[in-house]
Amino acid sequence: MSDVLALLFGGVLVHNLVLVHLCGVERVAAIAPRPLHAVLALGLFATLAAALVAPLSWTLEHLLLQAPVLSTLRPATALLASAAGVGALHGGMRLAPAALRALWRRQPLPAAPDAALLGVALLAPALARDPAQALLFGAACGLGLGLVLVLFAGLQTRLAATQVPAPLRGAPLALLSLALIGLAWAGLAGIGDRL
Amino acid sequence: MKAFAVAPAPHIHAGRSVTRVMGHVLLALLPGVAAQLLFFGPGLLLQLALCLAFAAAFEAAVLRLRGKPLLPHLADLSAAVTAVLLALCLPPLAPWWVALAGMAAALLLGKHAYGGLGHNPFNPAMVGLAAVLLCFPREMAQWLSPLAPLSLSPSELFDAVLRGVPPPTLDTLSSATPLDTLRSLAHEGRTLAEIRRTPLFGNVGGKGWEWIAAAYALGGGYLLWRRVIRWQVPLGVIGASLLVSLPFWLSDPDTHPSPLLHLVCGGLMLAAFFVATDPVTGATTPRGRLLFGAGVGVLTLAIRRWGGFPDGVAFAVLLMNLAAPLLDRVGPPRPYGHRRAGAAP
Amino acid sequence: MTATLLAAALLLGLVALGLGALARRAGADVDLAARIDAVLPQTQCGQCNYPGCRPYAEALARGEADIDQCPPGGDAGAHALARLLGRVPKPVNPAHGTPGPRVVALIDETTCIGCTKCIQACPVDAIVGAPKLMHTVIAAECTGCELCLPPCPVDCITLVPRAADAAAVPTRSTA
Amino acid sequence: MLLQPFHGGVRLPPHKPGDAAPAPQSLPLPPELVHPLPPPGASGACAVTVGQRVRRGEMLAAAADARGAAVHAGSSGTVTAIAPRPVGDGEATCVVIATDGRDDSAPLPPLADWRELPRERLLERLAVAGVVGLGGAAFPAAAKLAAPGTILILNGAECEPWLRSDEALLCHGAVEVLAAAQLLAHLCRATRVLLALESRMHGARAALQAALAAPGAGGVELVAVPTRYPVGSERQLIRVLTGQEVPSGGLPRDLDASVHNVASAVAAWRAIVHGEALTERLVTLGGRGVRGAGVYRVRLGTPVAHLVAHAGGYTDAAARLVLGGPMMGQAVAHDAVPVLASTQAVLVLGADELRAAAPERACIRCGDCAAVCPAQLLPQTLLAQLREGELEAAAQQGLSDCIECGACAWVCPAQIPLVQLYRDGKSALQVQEDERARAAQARARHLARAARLARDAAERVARVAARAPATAPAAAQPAATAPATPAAAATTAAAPMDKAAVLAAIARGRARRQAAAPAGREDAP
Repeated sequence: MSDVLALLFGGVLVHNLVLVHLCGVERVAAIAPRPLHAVLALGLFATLAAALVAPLSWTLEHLLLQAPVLSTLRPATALLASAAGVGALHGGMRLAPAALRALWRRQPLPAAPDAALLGVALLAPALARDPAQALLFGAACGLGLGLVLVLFAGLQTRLAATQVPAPLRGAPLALLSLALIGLAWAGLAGIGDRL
Repeated sequence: MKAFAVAPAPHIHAGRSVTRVMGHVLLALLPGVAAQLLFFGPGLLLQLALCLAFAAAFEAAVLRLRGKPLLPHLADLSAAVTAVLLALCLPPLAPWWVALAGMAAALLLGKHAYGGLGHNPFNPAMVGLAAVLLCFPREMAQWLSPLAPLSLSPSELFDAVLRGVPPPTLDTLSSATPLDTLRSLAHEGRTLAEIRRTPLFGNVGGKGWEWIAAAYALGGGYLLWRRVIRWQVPLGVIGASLLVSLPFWLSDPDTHPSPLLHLVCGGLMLAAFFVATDPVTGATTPRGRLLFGAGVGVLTLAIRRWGGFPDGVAFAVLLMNLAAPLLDRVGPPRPYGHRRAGAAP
Repeated sequence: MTATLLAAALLLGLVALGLGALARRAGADVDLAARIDAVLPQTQCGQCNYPGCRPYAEALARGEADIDQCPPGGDAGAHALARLLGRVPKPVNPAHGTPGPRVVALIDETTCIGCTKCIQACPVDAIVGAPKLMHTVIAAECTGCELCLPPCPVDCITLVPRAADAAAVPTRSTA
Repeated sequence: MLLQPFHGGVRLPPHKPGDAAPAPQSLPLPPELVHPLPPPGASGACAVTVGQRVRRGEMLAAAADARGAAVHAGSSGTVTAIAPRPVGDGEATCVVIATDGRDDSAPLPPLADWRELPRERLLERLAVAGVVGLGGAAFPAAAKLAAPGTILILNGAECEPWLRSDEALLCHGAVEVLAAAQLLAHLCRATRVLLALESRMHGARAALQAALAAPGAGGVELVAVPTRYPVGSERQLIRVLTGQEVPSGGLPRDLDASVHNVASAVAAWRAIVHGEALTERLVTLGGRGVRGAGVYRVRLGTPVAHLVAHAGGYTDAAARLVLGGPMMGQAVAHDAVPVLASTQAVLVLGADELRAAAPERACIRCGDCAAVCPAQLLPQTLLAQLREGELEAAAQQGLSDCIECGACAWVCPAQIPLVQLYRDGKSALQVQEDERARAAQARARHLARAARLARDAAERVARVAARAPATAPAAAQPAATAPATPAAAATTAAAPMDKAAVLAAIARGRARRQAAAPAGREDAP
């Protein structure tokens, strides 16, 4: 039980993709003024994608890259795993019921794997001991990304009415806000491993 | 025919201005400052002076940079409130660059980057405190044991703060905050009773801290009476931290501190009445404020129990500031004549 | 091993439930098209490269059209579409035309030859007239879509800004 | 009587010395009266011409319909002009009367037996006499009384500072108020009559209780509502007295209740029992900027300058002239504007009484405005939404329920002109709703046209299909297969035309034309 919690807290808090490992920062910064239900959908789709990528990259890692010389191929397998994961999601969505397919068409994940999924593909083999743990860790990482997306979109609704100084408008302010969120997130740093 | 100037209704006003609101907050902080001066010595005066000076300097610089008139904005005392709050959280003998870094982070990054008062989503004082906690962990841990620093001579004091040279007798004076000792000794497996007998702890909580907490509560009461702050946030913070720590304490009084000890130690009382009640960065609906306070209380206890820092108030407030816009969507009040809240009639 | 699998399954189940709820809330394409059509200005002008507002709404619901193709709706309209479809708002694309003040068609009655070409072209039957007889535009009904200008052989139709009093909203239609 | 609290509200400094309001003072007739005519749509044509001599109470413009209100001359004199004159902060076409000082009037026949007369007859008299609400909205009384309601509430709760017009009426005209209550109760078929007055109006309460003790004046319940602005607002008063809330966008009649200002009730009573048209009203004059503050009985159309001059003139502290109360009143640029039926007070506020001219600051989301908002809205959220142009979200939050009472702007520490913002927001919302209605109309016409075109096409096809079998009975071979589309049916049904027959027909036509041509007369083309 404790390792389930450790993995969950690890994925969402301690190893938060965006705030700790700075993967997918560009996706969060560009979330911009979108209604919250759309951001929630995007976050949940990201969770599904991460949950597909993590076990895939874990198995690839532990099957192919045992020999030290092959470990240099790790970026390749990570890329392969995340591309396969996103591809599987795109394919899977075609078979999904009509309403879900409509929602997917409106909030699609980019076909090419972005930094966040690459991050999951690299983190999962390192932290998980078996494919099931990788699956759980992947889902937790996705949820962490979704949580930051939703919180950041909520923050954006409040920032929309502000008179930000001209040089800081847009991306600089988004990155500064992410830095301050990272600052706040640092307080939760130790939570995972003391369980 | 006599001509008059024209202005929109209403033509009279209650007379309360932002400056007066901030003035009440500063007034309410006085008992806390006095108590902390009494127990931890004049070092706080230096920190206050430094923080206020840096605050004025940064505000003036930014206002001139943005071409805004100096006086009305400087006069709204919001920077002064941020300065005092940060100074209260700094160790009395912290060197001057800690105050500088804290105020820079607070005012430049936390407030003026978003456009000044009213536009900042994060509480400036807590941005400063969190930044300083992360950048200067050693200096921030150098708290003094209560009543000791009265023996410090003024020259040693100035050396410590202005030149960063710790006084020779520092090791006898300094000790971690009660929370620090609690955490370190608890990890060594010592039971709570033994910890409580160390000289650091008074009859309820940390020796000096219980008076300081009472002073903050007194100031908070004044703010509630003057209706500067609303009751939802303090009730949320105090109520949630009591409710969350009670079961743990009842189940295992040896390892978990009592709820009262949690309340008294660290910055929980300061946060409950002065930091979490900052209207600009908090939630704005009554139900949202209650959830905001509860969130701050729970997160503070979580960080104290499992987190990496002795007192997580700064991080708890920042995290709840981040969630505040969503909390406002949870429970908008039901307008007059509507059946359900937030729904079209 | 099994505990983690169970937890993962539970987590992914919750995610699927969440997505299902969001999908139901977002609605299938058909009623989304209706909700989009309700926001469009109904000028039926075709400036969005679709033969009317409803076709544009259906294209938007299918995700084939973009939200900045409707000049009569103006930037506010584009924002409303963005909010409805959960996309990033952007101003109207000038390629489709620039949003301007509301205009109404006006027939110069000295040159009108009664050819009824404009009557057939008007998407909302806002032009009254008969073959070889005088034609005139009902100002309150005209949406300013400019579709009657090209077919007119004698170019006697001009666009004038909609006068404030002409803006009296016609009685609620029974349809 | 159990009173329910209403949310929010503020305790304003009353500026009302003493327990009872001063007795209304009368005013010498002004040399010139200015009567603005309602906008063209809302009233009949102007019934007088320039140079015509009119008497007090004579009709200047008829009521637009049975539920409107006519306009009457304030005193006897000759009409000198019918032209645009400044009214309030704008301009309107006005009938200007130079008074002759005789003040002879043209009363309508009094209806003493109003209990037996049909309701319609009484409502029609109210419209002819031009009786409108004197509580500030000036809504025609005939329209308001048209809907019966079992609970009749007479609103004497004058809650804005300085205003004592209604209080003076209650203190010094209690008998008339109670008589008017009987009349309105009959008109509204009300079973319960409540007369609400503020808990601080001790003088008025005593006068009313004394009048109630008199025989034949029973049936009216005096209710002292809490002295808290805006308790006098219709929606808040109903909440306090009945605990119910007027549905959003609805009217008190939805709760089977009706609310009438005490002064309007008396005006209605005078119009029916004494046949007097509405030509005067009580106006409070207040503020440190004027001498002789008090309550005056002022003829409608009297210029404000005349009222102030005869009260004692301006003091040097005069900073702002407000028609109406300090919270909802309208600041005007000069005093050459007439007193209207909606002018409850004329306030000349001194600089120290006014809100400080501090610059507007950013909203710090302190929530004081939400705490005092009687409509239970979130003014700070509405402010942010309106500034971002999110009209839809603001309407969803209840922008249209804002009663513009000004309590939020009164407490706002950042001095933000909130009421102004909400008023602009509401008008923008109205424009958006008009556009949406127009769009719905255009969609309906578009769909109707599309349906018509489809129907025409189908009919044309059916017509051709019907005619085709008649022209080829000889070639009646059965239609082989079901035609794919109606158009195809027409061609296969008819027998194939052979080319020779066609050429022969053309030749015959040409020959006939040559035979006619030499006659030298060209037929019509």
